[in-house]
Amino acid sequence: MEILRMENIKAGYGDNIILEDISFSLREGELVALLGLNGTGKTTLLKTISGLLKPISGKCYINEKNSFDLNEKERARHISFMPQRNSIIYNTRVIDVVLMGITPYLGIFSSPNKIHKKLAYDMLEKMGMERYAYENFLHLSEGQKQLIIICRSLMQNAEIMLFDEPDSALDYNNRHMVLTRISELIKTERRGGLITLHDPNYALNYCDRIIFLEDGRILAEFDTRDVDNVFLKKIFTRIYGKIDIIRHREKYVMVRLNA
Amino acid sequence: MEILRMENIKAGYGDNIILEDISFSLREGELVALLGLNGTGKTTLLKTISGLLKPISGKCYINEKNSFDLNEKERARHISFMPQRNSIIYNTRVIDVVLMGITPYLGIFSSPNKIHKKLAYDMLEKMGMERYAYENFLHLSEGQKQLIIICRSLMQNAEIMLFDEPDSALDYNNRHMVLTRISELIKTERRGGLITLHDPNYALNYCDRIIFLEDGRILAEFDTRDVDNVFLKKIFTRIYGKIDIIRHREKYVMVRLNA
Amino acid sequence: MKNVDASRNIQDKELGKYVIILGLFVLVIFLSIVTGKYPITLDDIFNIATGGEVNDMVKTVFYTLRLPRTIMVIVAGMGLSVSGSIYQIIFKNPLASPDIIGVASGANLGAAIAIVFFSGGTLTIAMNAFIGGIAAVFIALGLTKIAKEKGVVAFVLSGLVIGSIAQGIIMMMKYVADPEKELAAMEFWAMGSFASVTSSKVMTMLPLFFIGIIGIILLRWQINILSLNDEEAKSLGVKVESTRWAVIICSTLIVASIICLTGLISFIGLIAPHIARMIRRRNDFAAVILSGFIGAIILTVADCLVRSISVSELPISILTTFIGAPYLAYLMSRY
Amino acid sequence: MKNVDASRNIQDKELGKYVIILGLFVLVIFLSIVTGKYPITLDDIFNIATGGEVNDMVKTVFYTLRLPRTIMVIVAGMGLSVSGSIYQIIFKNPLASPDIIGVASGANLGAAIAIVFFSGGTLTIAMNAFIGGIAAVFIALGLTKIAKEKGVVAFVLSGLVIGSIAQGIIMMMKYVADPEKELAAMEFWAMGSFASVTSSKVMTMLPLFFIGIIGIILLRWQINILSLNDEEAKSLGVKVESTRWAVIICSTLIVASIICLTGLISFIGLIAPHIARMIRRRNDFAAVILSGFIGAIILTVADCLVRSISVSELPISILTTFIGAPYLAYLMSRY
Amino acid sequence: STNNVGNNSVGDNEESKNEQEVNEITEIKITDHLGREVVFKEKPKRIVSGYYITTSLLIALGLEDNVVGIEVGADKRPIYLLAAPQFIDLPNVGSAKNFDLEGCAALEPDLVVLPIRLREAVENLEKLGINVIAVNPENMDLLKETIDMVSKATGTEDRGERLKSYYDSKLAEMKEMVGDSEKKRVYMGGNSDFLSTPSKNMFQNYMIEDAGGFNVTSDIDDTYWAVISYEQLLNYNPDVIIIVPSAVYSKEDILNDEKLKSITAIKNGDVYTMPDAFEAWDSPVPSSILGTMWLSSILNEDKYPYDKFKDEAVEFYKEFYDIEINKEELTK
Ligand SMILES: Nc1ncnc2c1ncn2[C@@H]1O[C@H](COP(=O)(O)OP(=O)(O)OP(=O)(O)O)[C@@H](O)[C@H]1O
Ligand SMILES: Nc1ncnc2c1ncn2[C@@H]1O[C@H](COP(=O)(O)OP(=O)(O)OP(=O)(O)O)[C@@H](O)[C@H]1O
Ligand SMILES: [Mg+2]
Ligand SMILES: [Mg+2]
Repeated sequence: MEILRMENIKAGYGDNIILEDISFSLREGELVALLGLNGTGKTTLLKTISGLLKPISGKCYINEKNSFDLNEKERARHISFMPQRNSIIYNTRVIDVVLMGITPYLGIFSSPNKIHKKLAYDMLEKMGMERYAYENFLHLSEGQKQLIIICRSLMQNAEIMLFDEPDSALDYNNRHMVLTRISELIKTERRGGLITLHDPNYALNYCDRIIFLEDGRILAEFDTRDVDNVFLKKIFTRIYGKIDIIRHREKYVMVRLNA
Repeated sequence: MEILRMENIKAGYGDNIILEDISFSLREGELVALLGLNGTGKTTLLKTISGLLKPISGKCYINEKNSFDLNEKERARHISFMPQRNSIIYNTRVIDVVLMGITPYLGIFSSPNKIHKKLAYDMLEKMGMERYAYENFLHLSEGQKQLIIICRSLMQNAEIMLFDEPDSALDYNNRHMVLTRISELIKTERRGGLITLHDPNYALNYCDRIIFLEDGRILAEFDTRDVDNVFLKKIFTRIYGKIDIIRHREKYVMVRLNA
Repeated sequence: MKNVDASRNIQDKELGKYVIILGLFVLVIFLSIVTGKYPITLDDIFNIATGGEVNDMVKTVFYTLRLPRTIMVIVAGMGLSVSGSIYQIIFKNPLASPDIIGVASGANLGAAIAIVFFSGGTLTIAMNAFIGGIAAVFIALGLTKIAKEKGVVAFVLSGLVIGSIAQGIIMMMKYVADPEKELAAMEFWAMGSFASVTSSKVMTMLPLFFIGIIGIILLRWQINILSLNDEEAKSLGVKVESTRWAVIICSTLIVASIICLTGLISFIGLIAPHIARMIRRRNDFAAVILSGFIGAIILTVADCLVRSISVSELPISILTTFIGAPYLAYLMSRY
Repeated sequence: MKNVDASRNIQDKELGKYVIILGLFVLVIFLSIVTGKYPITLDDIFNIATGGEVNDMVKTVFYTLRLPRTIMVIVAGMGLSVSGSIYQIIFKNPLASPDIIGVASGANLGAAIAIVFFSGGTLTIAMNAFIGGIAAVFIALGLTKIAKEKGVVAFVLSGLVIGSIAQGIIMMMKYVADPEKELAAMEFWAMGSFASVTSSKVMTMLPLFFIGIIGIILLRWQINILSLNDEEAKSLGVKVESTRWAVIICSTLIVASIICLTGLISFIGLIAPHIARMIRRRNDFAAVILSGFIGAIILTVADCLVRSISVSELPISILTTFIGAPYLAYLMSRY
Repeated sequence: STNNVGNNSVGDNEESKNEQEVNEITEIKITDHLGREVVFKEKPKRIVSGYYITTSLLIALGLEDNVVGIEVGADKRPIYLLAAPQFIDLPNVGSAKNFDLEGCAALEPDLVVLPIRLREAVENLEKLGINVIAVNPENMDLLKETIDMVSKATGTEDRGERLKSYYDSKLAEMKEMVGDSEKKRVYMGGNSDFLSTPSKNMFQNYMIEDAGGFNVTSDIDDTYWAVISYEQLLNYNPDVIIIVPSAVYSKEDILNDEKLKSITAIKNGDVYTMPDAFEAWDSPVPSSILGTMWLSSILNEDKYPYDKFKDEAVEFYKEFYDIEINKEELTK
């Protein structure tokens, strides 16, 4: 079932139009990668979906309901958005940062309770960060901070999960761990996930579908399972230049051809 | 010739000791990759080298001179440091951000002149960002911002160049472009480079040497050219778990073995 | 092993701090109750507390003057400090004080109008000050609505605009005011004083204060989230604008209900939050509460001194400053 | 093609803005020279300018009152606005005003001491105010040295501590001052005025002002870099601490040299920088300069009105407020 | 005070002053309250007064037609309206806060009288070559000195002397009247707030003493209005409460204040407001003697009936201000 459908979205900042004619949809249990070069509008698209940026025109349906009619709180229950760059959080315990993810489920007058705290701790455990639970968030390394923000985003437990380069500061192991968790969660809990990444290999490995953005338009959209070497090579070459697609143990791997 | 030598560096924050017994050196014309998991202390090490963090003990020599005797300005001429996360810069033109890199060469009472501006513009051109020169830095995408900060760091034209994950927000093409530029520059201008990265493949591809950090100590240090498959596999497996090293057109490529 | 012990040690130390502060708080309340110009003995107070026999006059003085003043001082210290803390959080600005959005300037203007145009008694002045404070804040909020660039800076600038216009009108009124009576009245009001606090006034104002403070306590989690940047807070489901309004309105209610009775009490709302944050070293709601207690302690000590140093009442802000500022300097050199 | 045209259009528009501002600046200087209670005709001014024959009294009034006042108003508007801009940049705080590090409070204290203890003439007062301002800043800077947590917040807190202690002492002195002479003098001083500006005073103070302003101009690039966070600035080779000190000292020199003659002029140093930034829409040194011009224009217009609207002189801050605040509100709704 | 020769000669011809006075005096030297020596070569014809006390004094000295500029806020002084209505339309030269130098210079005055707090303006006017006298009439003695200075400079010593001797005789009368009888305890509530009160060093304190009362707050060492607490006031327990002219609160506010009801003055209804229809008698204006007399009548009505006071007040204004005042406005 479709849980998100974008129709002819046109968006930008002031007179500066970034996205044009964007239409696609997201199905339950599906993790979609949004690929594109720097500055093509990936972040802009995610912001538009999550309601942080009002589009100039176009529609966005969540479960067939117009998402722009929702207020912040309702929207936050349907959509979580992990930003590419989080704000500076002063002298706050790590667990409290994770707990912030529960906010959409709280009344305006209530605070997280014991159960929520347990949930947050469990989430930290899943990411292997439980020993930092009572530390100052400010004193973590950048990669650790990013893991915590991922935890916060997952705490939101929304139907539609948007991640803007969640792996940019993560090490090789954490990158795989996080993507594994995200793709598993999306599958088992029947969520819809949209994730921006820069390394196409991760997209090929963990995502069901890839959407390629170029200059603010959708260049291509394809399932990662029913593509062949030739198609991949063609499309990737267009964007990434001199590359080769090799096959290694059932998976495609993109490698660069040295000049 | 050695341009940087660290001897028995011990460093940390308050009582929290992060790095212990770090000794290594950097030669002219050499680009060294600093690899390690999240939170092992890569950023801490770079900050210590660049003088932003006073070590608890140990020595750091730049061209055989004790670097901790230098003041900020002298040090900034010898060492440039591109931070993992740059500060928010409000309403400033891109070219002015790049120009900031010339600061160590200015007297305290002078400002950049025409020549400096030309240099900055050329730098932007090299990175393919010249068309953003007069735009507001705040309005760039994260990846574009990172490119600009790299430009700023290169403007500093220091003997020792430190880069803390300079490619984290870059797309595949820019990543290769930037690493190519950096490694070329280091080679041709006889600088010394130390760069932290998360993807070992880039380290294998672009760096002359790799230093592996684990729990604040140097686990291994080796030249990328005289290693063999077996050694690489052993060391990488220790850190990254189930991986395989394959060879593709003269280069080693690390791939993950799916569970 | 070593780690666990260390963390327990730290916890003990942390707890110790709060016990000391609570102890101090109780102590200063007691001190405030026994300090004053009218002779009330400890025996009298004991008898009043236990329902024993006491001179009528003593009882009246105790209930209409001594106790209300003590309550008012504590309430003022808490309210101004809590509101200062809250503003420092939601405006992400260490210079934010309870007046940032114009409430004090508005109240001051209201009081001035009451003095000059209605030649008002204290009740008229209090009412006008209260209305003035609230009105200024609403105008400032209205201004943020028409601002192109929303976000925190719009609030800061609106507060600046409204505050300074109010100040301008006040200056104008001072200029045309009769120097002997109106000007002096305006200036006394602006200096702040607990000298004329009485039970009836405190009673009218306490409910408003409590509405505000309960609002703040209820909104504590939202306040927490507002310390993030706006986009992040929105994507976490916080209605940033309306919540910011709600917090500002609650805080305004607190501050207006206090200063309409006491006049301007500067400084405590700016400094107590910093002291609290340095002691607590964390940026959470407990630090806000802590700043309330610290504000109450400092203000009560200052007021006790005011009541005992000399026959006439020194302006309270002098003593608040002399207690608070050096303490803050001391903390700065430690943490 | 379209793009190039658009950008040229924008450039033209930008340039137009600055031409208008420069024009306004020249206009208000002229206005200020011809405005005043003493009848000096345009002919007189022309004659004075060209060395022609003029009545002696007219000449005296022109050279000892009219011209110095005009110069002082422009200098004050520029100096306070530039210094406010600089502080808003280096403290990364939109609420920073020229007084953030305590210079105005210190000057006020110095003036108060001169009035009460040395029963001083205007020169003594000016000297003491100047010394007081400088001393307060140095004490605040000293406090940042002993602070554990270096960085911007230490400066803000030190300014807060020193400023409020100075205020406390002033309140104390007001309290013991002789009401007719000393208290009144202290209060007038704190309200600020150009009414008593004369040529000799302006001449003594101008050199100090220029030292400060030239310092700021020379340090412009360093100031630019200080807007980054400390670590980044350091790794770009800026001696963050000593540069911050240098900037503060220059700025203090500017502000102290102004307010020691005029008394406190509030508000312009806070609002002109915001106006300039909104007009320029960029955060560079040109915006600092622009804010100087805007401050000078607003203050001069205000002063001309002061000198002509009412028969007696309104305090300058009133008009500054009424011109500046609505204009800021208007800009807020546009940009 | 001493008169010099040149002065005396004018004083003798006082009756015919309108015709003859001009340019007759030689040179007059005056030392003002700033210790400055001011020399008058000729009698000033155009006078500017920047202080309500001296403006009122100029009327009392019969110089109202020579005044060309006064302080701001003239419309708030009822005495101007009664005795010199032309003052309302005179150009004003600002206030003590903001003196208008150019405006003053433009009036081309021969004499400017300013309070000493305008020291700066005094210096600047001096530079412009304008004669200035700085005065500081903050108590009875200084008021008398002020009268001396201004009358000497303007050649009106005669009226000045009459004013001063009126003060002296009335003060002596009151002193005699009270004798050694027990003094009533007086609390005086200030303008802005009932709890603000004149302290030991203020003019009001001397008034209470001269009128034969005891100021309960005379133990406060402040120099200005002091603020006390309710508890303190209960502790003082005054016999009489006086409200200064045109306070922002009313007599009823005090009589109805629950917290004060145990005070003797309230119990007996001894709360009075000083009249404000003419001048603020609690400040050192030339007519402030009437304030002391009023207070004396309140405190010792048996010896000094209120009706007698009213008659004397009417006489005072008749003689010195040349006006007929309305007795009804002499309230208490
Ligand atoms: N606030 C803004 N105002 C104006 N233009 C903006 C703003 N933010 C982004 N842009 C412009 O929009 C374009 C797309 O930016 P966006 O951040 O969506 O790119 P992105 O695909 O996320 O890039 P990256 O991979 O670098 O994160 C860029 O050209 C950028 O200059
Ligand atoms: N300011 C600080 N105070 C205390 N501890 C800190 C501080 N900054 C970092 N740390 C701790 O130091 C350790 C190393 O941090 P560092 O930032 O050097 O890691 P890193 O190797 O750069 O990691 P990443 O790959 O995530 O950037 C982490 O465990 C972190 O918690
Ligand atoms: Mg992006
Ligand atoms: Mg790091």
